[in-house]
This record gives sequence, C-alpha cells and structure tokens, in this order.
Amino acid sequence: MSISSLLVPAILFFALGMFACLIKSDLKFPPDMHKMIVIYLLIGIGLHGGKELAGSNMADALPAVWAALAFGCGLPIIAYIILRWLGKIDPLNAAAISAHYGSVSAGTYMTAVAFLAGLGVTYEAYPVIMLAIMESPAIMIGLVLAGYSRRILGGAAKNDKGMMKHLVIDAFTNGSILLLFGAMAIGWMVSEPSYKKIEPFFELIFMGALCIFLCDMGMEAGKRLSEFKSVGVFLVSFGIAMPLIGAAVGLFVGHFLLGYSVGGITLVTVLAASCSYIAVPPAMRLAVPEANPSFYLTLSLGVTFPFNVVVGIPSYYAAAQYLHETYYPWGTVAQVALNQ
Amino acid sequence: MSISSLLVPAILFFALGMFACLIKSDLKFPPDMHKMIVIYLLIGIGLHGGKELAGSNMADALPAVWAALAFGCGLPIIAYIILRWLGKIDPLNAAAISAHYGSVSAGTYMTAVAFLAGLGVTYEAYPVIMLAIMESPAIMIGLVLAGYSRRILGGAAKNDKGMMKHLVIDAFTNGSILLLFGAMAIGWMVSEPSYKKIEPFFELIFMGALCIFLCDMGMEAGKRLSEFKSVGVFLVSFGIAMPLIGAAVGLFVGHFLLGYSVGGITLVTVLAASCSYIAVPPAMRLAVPEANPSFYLTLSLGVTFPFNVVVGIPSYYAAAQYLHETYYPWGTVAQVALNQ
Amino acid sequence: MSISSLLVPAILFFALGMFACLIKSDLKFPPDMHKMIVIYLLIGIGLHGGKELAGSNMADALPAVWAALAFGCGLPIIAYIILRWLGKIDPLNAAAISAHYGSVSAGTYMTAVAFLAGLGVTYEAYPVIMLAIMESPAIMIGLVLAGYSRRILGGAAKNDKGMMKHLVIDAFTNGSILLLFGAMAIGWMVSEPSYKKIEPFFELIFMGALCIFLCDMGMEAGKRLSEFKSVGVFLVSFGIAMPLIGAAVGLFVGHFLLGYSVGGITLVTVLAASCSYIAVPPAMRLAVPEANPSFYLTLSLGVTFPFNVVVGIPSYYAAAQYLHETYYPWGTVAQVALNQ
Amino acid sequence: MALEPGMLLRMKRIDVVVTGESLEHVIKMFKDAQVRGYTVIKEAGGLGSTGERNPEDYILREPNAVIVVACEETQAEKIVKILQPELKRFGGMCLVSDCEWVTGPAVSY
Amino acid sequence: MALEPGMLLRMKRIDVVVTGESLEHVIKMFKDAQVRGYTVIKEAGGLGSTGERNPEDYILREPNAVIVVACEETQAEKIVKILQPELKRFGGMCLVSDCEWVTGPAVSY
Amino acid sequence: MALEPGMLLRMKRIDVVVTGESLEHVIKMFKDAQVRGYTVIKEAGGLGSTGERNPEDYILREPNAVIVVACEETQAEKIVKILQPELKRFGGMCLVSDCEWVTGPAVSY
Ligand SMILES: Nc1ncnc2c1ncn2[C@@H]1O[C@H](COP(=O)(O)O)[C@@H](O)[C@H]1O
Ligand SMILES: Nc1ncnc2c1ncn2[C@@H]1O[C@H](COP(=O)(O)O)[C@@H](O)[C@H]1O
Ligand SMILES: Nc1ncnc2c1ncn2[C@@H]1O[C@H](COP(=O)(O)O)[C@@H](O)[C@H]1O
Ligand code: NA
Ligand code: NA
Ligand code: NA
Repeated sequence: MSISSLLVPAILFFALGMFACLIKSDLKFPPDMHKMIVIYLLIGIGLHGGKELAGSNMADALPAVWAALAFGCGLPIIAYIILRWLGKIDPLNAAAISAHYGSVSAGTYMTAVAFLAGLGVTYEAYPVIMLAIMESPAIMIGLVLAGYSRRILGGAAKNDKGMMKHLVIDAFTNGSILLLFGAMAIGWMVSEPSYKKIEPFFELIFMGALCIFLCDMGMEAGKRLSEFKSVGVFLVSFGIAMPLIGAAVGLFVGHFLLGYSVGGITLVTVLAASCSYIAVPPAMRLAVPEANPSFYLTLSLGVTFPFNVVVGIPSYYAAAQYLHETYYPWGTVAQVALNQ
Repeated sequence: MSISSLLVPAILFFALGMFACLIKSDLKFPPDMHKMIVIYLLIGIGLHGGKELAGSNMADALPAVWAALAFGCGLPIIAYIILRWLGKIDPLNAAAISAHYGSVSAGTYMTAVAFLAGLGVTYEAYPVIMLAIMESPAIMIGLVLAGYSRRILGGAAKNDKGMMKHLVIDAFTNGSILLLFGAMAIGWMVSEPSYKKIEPFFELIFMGALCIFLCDMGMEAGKRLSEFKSVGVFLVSFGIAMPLIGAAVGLFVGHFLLGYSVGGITLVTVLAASCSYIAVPPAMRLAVPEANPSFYLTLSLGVTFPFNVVVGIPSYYAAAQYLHETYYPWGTVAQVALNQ
Repeated sequence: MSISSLLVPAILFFALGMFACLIKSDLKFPPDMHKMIVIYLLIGIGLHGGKELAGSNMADALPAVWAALAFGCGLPIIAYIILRWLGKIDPLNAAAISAHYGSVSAGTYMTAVAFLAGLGVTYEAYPVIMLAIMESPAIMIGLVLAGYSRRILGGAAKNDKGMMKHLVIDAFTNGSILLLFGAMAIGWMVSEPSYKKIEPFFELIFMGALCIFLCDMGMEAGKRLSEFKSVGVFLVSFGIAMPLIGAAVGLFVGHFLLGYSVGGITLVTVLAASCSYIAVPPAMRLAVPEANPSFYLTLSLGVTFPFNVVVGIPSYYAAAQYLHETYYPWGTVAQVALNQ
Repeated sequence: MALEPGMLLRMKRIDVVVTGESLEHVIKMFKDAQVRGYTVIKEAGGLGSTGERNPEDYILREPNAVIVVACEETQAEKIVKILQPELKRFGGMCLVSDCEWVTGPAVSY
Repeated sequence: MALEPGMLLRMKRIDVVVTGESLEHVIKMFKDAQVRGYTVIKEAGGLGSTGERNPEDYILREPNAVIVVACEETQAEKIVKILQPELKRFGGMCLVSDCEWVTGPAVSY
Repeated sequence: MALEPGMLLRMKRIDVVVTGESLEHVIKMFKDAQVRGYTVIKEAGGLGSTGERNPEDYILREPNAVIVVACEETQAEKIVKILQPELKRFGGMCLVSDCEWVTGPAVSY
C-alpha cells in the first residue's frame, strides 16, 4: 500500500474542507446542498447494497445482523464504563456520549467504501445491512443507560416507558434509516435491466458526489474541532481511543466470527469504530436533554469522524490485511477440525 | 408483462415516498431540491424531445398538435359536465377542477417514459410536444367555464377579457413551459457532437434523478391523500374515473387517429389521463379565487397522480398493446381502402 | 466554422435565460441551486486542470503565471485611464470598475472551454492556473487605484495598509479561489485509477451542468441589462470596448509570448477579455464603499459577460486561428533565428 | 399620529416563537380561536431554556418558527386564554404588544 | 428606561406583510416616500383573507414578504398616507407601533 | 387586557438588525450580558445607510440577520448599555419597545 494509494480523492476533499475551516475561509456550502447529498448518498448506498444482497443467500446475512445488534448494544456499555470510571464524566453526559459509539457514521462508511474502491478491493454485501440496523439498538441502550444514570443520581425516575416507545418509533420512522432500508428493498426487488437505467445516477457519479459531501463534512468537522477546548483533554482522548477499541472488536468479529474478506473486515471494523451522527444525536437531545450536546457533537464530528477518515480507515484496512493473511477465521478452523 | 417488469424503480420510489408519509416518518426533502429536480427534468425531457423531433418530419407533428389542442379543450368540458350534473359540485369549483383535467402532469408523463424505457419499448417523438402545448388551452377553457359559471350564479361578470389576456401571457411566460419549449428548441438546433457533450448529464442520469423526484412526489401525494375526507366521496371517485375517461379518449386518439406505436399510444393516453400541477393550479388560484384550492390540489396530486402512476400507466400500456394488436388505425384502414 | 458549430448548447442556454428575462417569465432558479452549481463547476474545472498539470512540466507553467500577474495589474490600469480620461468617470467608481477588468469570469472561461470542446479543439493546461491567480492582483490594484483616487479627491487618506492586508487575506481565503486551488491540488495529486472513480461526476456530466448554470446566468445578466439606462451610454460602450482591448492584449500574449495552440490562445484571450464576478465585487464593495455597486455589477454581468459569451468567444477563437496560421510566435522566431 | 380618523385601528399584536415541531399545534389552536390571519416565518434559530437551536445545524436540525397575529383586543384575550395553558408544553415564548392596523387591506383579523 | 438621555429616540415602526409579487411595488412606494432604511424577510407564509399561503408548497408556491421600517413619526405618517390607498390592492396587512431607536448606527431612518 | 393577573408580565423587546458577518459578535455580546433567550432570523435583506443588501444576490451575497430578545426592563437597560457603543461599528439598527410576556413557557429571559 504505497502512499499514493492513500491519496483517495474523498479523503483529500475532507482535508480540503478542514483546511478551509482552519484558515477561516468564507467557503460555505448551502445547508440544503448538504441535505440533498446525504439523501442521494443514502439512497445510492442502499440501492447498491440491496442489489448485492439480491444476489446472495439471505441466510448468510443473519450473522451480520447479529453482529450489528451486538455492536449496537455492547459498544455503548463499554464506552459508558470507560467514561464513568476513567473519566469521571457525569452519568447523563456519559450515557448520551456512549449511545453515539454504539451506532455508525454513514459518512465514514462511505469513505471506507471509496477507499476500498480506490484500491480495487471487493467486499461482502452484508455490512450495509449492519449500517442500517445499528442506529436503533444504540439509541435504546442510550436510553437504558440514561435511566440507570438518573437512578444513580437519585432523581425522580422519568417516564422512560413512554420515551422508549416514542424513540423506538422514531428510530424506525427516522428519515435517513427509512431511505436506507427503502432503497435497499428497491435495489433488492428491481430487475437487472431496470437497475441498469438508474445505475449511472446512483453508482457512476457516486464517488464524485461523495467528495463534495466530505469537503462539506471537513468544514463541519473543522468547526467542531475548534470547540475542542470546551470539551477537555479526557474526552478528546476518548474520542480517539474509543474508535480504536471499537476497531479491535470489529476486526475480531469481522475476521474470526464472520469470516469476511479483507474488504468486508475493513467495513465491519469501520462500523464498529465509527460513531453516529444520523439518528442518535437528535434522539439523545430529546431523551437526555440534561446532557450537553456540544460534548457529543464535538466528539462525534470533531474528533472521531476525522480520526477515522484520515487515520482510521487505512489502519483498519492494514490490520484487516494482516489478520486475513495470518489467522484463519474460526468458522474455517472449526470446519477444518470437523473434516479431520 | 410479468410482475417483475412492473417493479420500475421510479414507481417503487414513489411508493416509498407514500409509505414514508403513511408511517409519519420525518423524512423531508428540501423544497429547493424539488424545484431543482423539476428544472432538471423539464430541461432533460425537452432536450430529448427536441433531438428526436430534429430527426423527424415536422409535418408529421401537426396531428399531435391538433390532438393536444383537442384534449386541452375537450376534456375540461367533459369534466365540467360530470362534476355539475353527476356531482352537483358548485359551478366555480367545478370550473377550476375541470381545467386541471384538460392539462397534463409532467411527472406522470416522465414516469410513463421510465416505464416504457424499463420495458425497452420505443415511442414517437411527438407526445412531448403535446406535453408542452396542453397547459395553455386548459387554462383558457377553465377561464371560459368560470365565466359561464359566474353568469349562472348571476354574479357581476368579472372583467374576463383582462384576466384572459393576463393568463394567456402567463401561460406562455410560465417558467416550466418556457423551459420545456426552450430546451426542445435547443435540442432541435444543436449538432449531434454538441449534443453528445451534454447527453451524459441530461439523459444518462435522468432516470435516477427521476426516482428522487418521484420519491418526493410520493411524500407530497401522501400528504394530500390525507386530506381525502375533506374532499368527499364523489370527488375522490371522480379523481379516479376522470383519468379513465381521459385514457379512453387518449387510447382512441393515439391508436385510431394518430396511428402511433404501442409506446406512443401509451404516452398519448397518459397525457389525456393525467391532470396538471404545473401551470394550471396557480392560474386557477388567480382566476377563480372563489374555488377551494384544496379540492383541486387533493384531486390532482392526492388521487389522480398516484392512481395514474401506480395503476394507470401499466393498464394504459396493456390496453395500448391490445388495441395495437387487434385493430388497424384509421389511417391504415383508409389507405388500405384507397389502395384497393 | 459553420454557423451550426456556433450553436453550442451552453451558449444557447445562456440565450434562453436572457430570453426568459426579456419576456418577463416567472422562471427563477433557487438561489442555492446557483451556489451549488458554482461549487461543482469550480471543483470540476480545478480537478481537470490539476490532472492536466500533473502530466506537464511545472516550469512550463511559469510564463502563464507571469502573464496572469501582468494581466491582473496591467488591465485595470488601462481601464482606469480610459474611464477617467475618456469617460470623465469619478475616480472612485473608476477604480472599482477597473479592478473588475483585471480579473476573470469563471463562467466565461467555462463557456469558452465548452465552446472549444464542441469544436473538438484541444488547449494547454496552463490557462486554468491563470484563472485561479488573476483575482488577487486585480483586487490589490483596485485598492491602489482607490487610494490614488482618494488622494486626488483630497479626502482624508483611509488606512489603506490595514485594508490591504485584510483584502490580501480575503483574496486567499476566498471560498471560490480556495476551491479552485484546492481542487487543482487534488487533481494533481491523485492517482489515475482514483481519478477515474470521480471523473464521471466531475467531467462526464460537467458540460450539462454548465448549461443550467449559464441559463441561470442568462437570467441574471438579463436582469442587470435592464439597469442599462441608469449606467449611461459611455459605461455601456466601455463594457464592450474594454473586453476588446483585453482580447487584443490576450491574443498578443497568448500567441507571441506564450506560444500556445489555437485553443490555448483562445482561453488566454478570454481570460484577458473577461471581467470578474467572483472575488472582486465583494472586495470592492468593502474597500471602495463610495463606489456605486450597480455600476460595476451592471457592466460586469449585464454587458461584458453576455458580450463575451455570445459575441466574444467565437470572435476570439477566429482571431486566434488567424494569428496562429499567419504569424510565428516570438519564441519560435527567436529559436529559428538562433538556430540559423 | 396626525392621520385621518379611521385610518388606524388600535389592535394587539401577538408574537409566538416555538420549535418547528410545535408549529402545527399552535396554528391549529389559532384556528380553533377563529384567528383569521397570521404570518409565519420558519427556519429561525435561537436560544432559550432548552439551549441553542440552529436550523442550519447538519445534525440536530432544530428550526424555530415565528408566528405573528394582529387582532382586536378581545380576540387577543381569547387567543391568550386558549394558548397559555399549552405554552408550558410548547416552550418558546409568546409576546403581546400594542399596534395600530392601517385600514385598507381586506379585513383578516 | 433609566438610560442616558439621547440614547433612545422615540420612533415608529411599520410592519407590512404582502405577497411576494407585491413586494417590489411596496419597496418602490417606500423609496418614493424617501424611506432610507427597511428590512425585508422573504419566504414567509401565512393565513389571510385570500386563504393560506405557504412558500414551500410545491405547486402554488406562494411566499409572503415581511417588511419592517423604523422611522420618525412624521415620516411614518407620510408613509401611511402614501401606502394606505394601495393596501386594498396589495392585501396583507400593515401595522404601526411605537418603538425607541437606540442611537449609534449611522442614521438610516 | 382583561386577563387574570400574572398571566402577562410587562417586558421589553429588543429588535436588532445587523449584517450577517456581525451576527456572531452581537450574539456574543448578548451572552456577555447574560441574555437567556433570543430568536434569530437569517437571510433577511434590506436598505440602510450602506445601501441595499440582498441575501439572494448571486455576487455580493449580503444577508442581514434579525435578532429579537424579550427581557425584563433592567436587563434591557443592561443590554442597551453594552450594545450601544458597538452599534456604530455594526451599523444596522436596534429598536426597543414594550411588550407583555405571556407566562407559561420555561423562563428564558
Ligand atoms: N427571551 C427570549 N427572547 C427571544 N426569543 C426567545 C426567548 N426565549 C425563548 N426564545 C425563543 O424560543 C425558542 C425556544 O425556547 P425554549 O423553549 O425556552 O428553549 C428559543 O430557541 C428562542 O428562539
Ligand atoms: N391578522 C393578521 N395577522 C398576521 N398576518 C396577517 C393577518 N392578516 C393577513 N396577514 C398576512 O398577510 C398575508 C396576505 O393576507 P390577505 O391578503 O388577507 O390574504 C397573509 O398570508 C398573512 O401572512
Ligand atoms: N430605518 C430602518 N428600518 C428598518 N431596517 C433598517 C433601517 N435602517 C437599517 N436597517 C437594516 O439594517 C441593515 C444595515 O443598515 P446600514 O448599516 O444602515 O446599512 C439594512 O440593510 C436594513 O436591513
Ligand atoms: Na460504532
Ligand atoms: Na389530462
Ligand atoms: Na480581464
């Protein structure tokens, strides 16, 4: 993997956006442009995923679903423990921040896809399902952690049942998730010739549109990065350490349990290492109004997202390569054992 | 025509939009996105039409022009009679609603184009001219019907002359119609190599962009659909019956009088069966302020549009196929008779 | 060069936009659409330029840089002298207007690129660097001229040092220029296979998107054109004469000094003949608040821009062709002389 | 002001700021109170007891809406009475002030 | 208020709401009345005698515009006198109220 | 108005219009003055001493921002005192008027 192969346009545009913010350029993309590109990218990634899934055995997708649920539930708990014990962060902020790390960032996922595409590396169809699934469990665990925190704090227990129901409904009617699932279903349903008609729009020009999106996200990340100080050293370190922990879990699951290819392991790792800015932040704003949004937004967008995009993805890929070349996945090991 | 061939992405995205509205998702496309896609689609359809027309005999286009004028004038009168006699709808609302049914919906037309493209069916170049022409006569007939209605009601005759002039000018300077005609002229003028340069933008990615447009329209239709009750059973039935009447007229004209291919008949039928939401609604809002906009908007967008997109287009296509295989067009009959 | 080859879609769409404005159509593109297309086009032109530059010798680019600086400094001074001596325009308005003519219009440049592409004419990679460079010197000369004017007027000298520093920073952090330079750097850096991934978005559909941009600019130009009268006959004539003077300088430099091909000369000429609406107008608004913005905006957008797009580009191309066929560039002459 | 009598009518102006999600409810309540005219400005931002709200924020997307009603004093009282118990739930703010309606446009208050 | 004298000037505030199409006319009339400052907010919606107007509606696209002018009382009278006869045609509403201008910015009233 | 006592609180309303670039400064000053609530409307246009400003202009892109603060009189005095010396630099305008706050929403003034 030479340096030039790291110069993926998507990542360079992200850097350009951060640079623009750094030098206080007046560059600013219209807010609606951001929304439009997000809509486009989510549909594109969903359609592509659905098309791929149509060609593969649905039963084989199940392990990915389980993994997604496990990530969504497990990672926030790990994050919460670290925040509370190591960082002495107050319980409600810890709960709100944790929830984000159980979920995923579609932007990071798409950057990873662009990175793999740039290297010509293929990957399994299943990680995109995980992308769509992981938002909801993380929100619910966030709510459970918040409830637990409130009990610690001895405050009057809020009516969490109602909130839970409300948020579950929200998680499923959330526009972004709906688009992702809907596009996936459509990609799965339509015939090959029909798909060919819409492929130029949703696939051919996808990578270019992603560049504009990442340039915009770079500016946004740069803006949040500048709120760095108000967040404190511990939290910033956490914003770099937590994706590494998630990545370790992801590498393990992707290789040993799911037995994916290098590309697939990389994507699973990115899912585990990334942290949400789709459905979780608004859900936490609603469910844990006591938490300071600037904490979780700065961490999510200003620290973890750029870290993953610039440093994380190439490293996760290198690690996946190493794992894949060095160890057999457990499924293979078991099978080999059985066959003997 | 198997079921899978009906799973045209454009229609599925329309269904996704309606579904999002049904489950009260917070999915919402930026209003400017809608405007932008409409601008893009109108230019695209115009350019393509103009290019096709450049290759065909302009004299052959004349019958299409006559048919468009006949539709624009005839269908609103049929609609008005039905609304007044069967529905006992008050005259001014009847006039405003009628005008819509003399005109066409570009969205329905483009969905039909996508449907035919999905099946690999070709069609004549002329229907696109009809699309551009049909708005204006419908508005004028709407105005005449409103004048007639006011006389029935015995009210003071409004200065219809001035209004007529104003609306005629409006109909020709209307942005959407201008774009359509302008793009048609440009498509007709430019050389083949020049056209090739802009074709990727206006044709290659057209079908995909149409999907996003239809997803948005699905949400809009779903919203209007929910105003169902305030409109009443008769009007809703009318919103389904009137396109069927229009379709019958369209099938007849497309096959027997114009002698088009199956694809061409389908498009002519869609033009006759669809109802406007480009230039007619604002014109009626201005010219017949006494009419309740929620009536004609709910009918146009909430009832007739989804009916045409989901049920109508495939049925019209099937009927066109049947007609084409069973009967000779009159032109052919006449020619055969002459030749004998 | 037949007439049909002049019917470049981009120019026809510009004419359509002006026509829409002329007949007072209600056609209006969302303002954000304009911003988005500008962002897209600047990135596209930058990437393409960077890619081309990566394949060429950087030392060969230097003469283009010098030419750009010379244009940026020299043309405003010529303009200022004409405005003051011939037109008796008051000093501060003259300074503000002059600055615009030292800079370039990206829209005109892109139209010229589309024009050359339509004719299948190739061109050097260097003019795009000139495009990016020429904004800044023009702004500074504008400031110097304004300072000089203020001294003539005997007014209290403003703190031009601070303003100068501020504007220099502004010129380099200006969003548009940053995008152009940034995209150029990225295009220059990325590997061929990586570039291929984003090429469909940034190159394949570029010419079509440019059409929509020019249609929009046509409406804008039409609107400004209507403020014609308030500007006066002299200034309007200046808006046509000045690009011709710039073009003469550009032709000379492009052919004799830079020794470019016909395509390259055309682009250099367009750069010298066009006048800014990117960074200069806001800079002049800030630096010379005494000047009337409607003067320089009407001249820049309402007169010079349409003149260049409709009349200028084809003429400059014809002149470049003539020069290229008739005279040797000086470099060649010198070399031939040396070799003898 | 030194204008012909009847040119100006003493009226009340009600300014309400609520979150985008509550806008529909507020308008419904206005309609229940037989309000015949109001003006709405969406995509506002602000600061309040629930923190900062920014309609342009990429992630939280939190627009406020400003609603202005001009009406007669009795009508204003009615509106305030209907609206007030719900304001606690809606949050935001509701201001009442004096104004004069310049006669001329069709009566929509 | 307990502020230094001269810090606040008693002035009038005029709020006009009209449809997007009439905005240009209204501004022209303001300029005819030598108004030297106004603020415009476009893309407003509302309800009035001509029904509901929603700038985001896909089909009817009916934005209202809000125009605010702060000016001296005599100027306000002048504006109202010029504007009032046209209000019937424009529709919408025009409110006048009292306010105090905090001195400091360049005079633009 | 004939409403229960305590339903309405006499308060001040401050309307500030400045250019988009100054918005951040103004908000910072509000925060320095311990303002606990404000509403911002961006993308406004207008006319003032520095000429016309239009947020939709393709080239100059010059939005104004409208900021509204409702607060108690003493707070208003404090704000005006802090803001006034800077207004010269910001330009635009700053108006103060009377209003009544309808109690109900969480206190954010
Ligand atoms: N004192 C105030 N002045 C102006 N606007 C306010 C004030 N308090 C609240 N708001 C507006 O109401 C919104 C919601 O307020 P809250 O429910 O208190 O968070 C805020 O985002 C502001 O736009
Ligand atoms: N009483 C009112 N209060 C606030 N806004 C009003 C009122 N009446 C009319 N408007 C505004 O003026 C616009 C046009 O009013 P009209 O011409 O009466 O339909 C409406 O859409 C509202 O935005
Ligand atoms: N008298 C006024 N009434 C309403 N708005 C004003 C007034 N004066 C200034 N403004 C607003 O403040 C902005 C800047 O004013 P200025 O700094 O005077 O150019 C203008 O563009 C208007 O939006
Ligand atoms: Na994660
Ligand atoms: Na029809
Ligand atoms: Na120039």
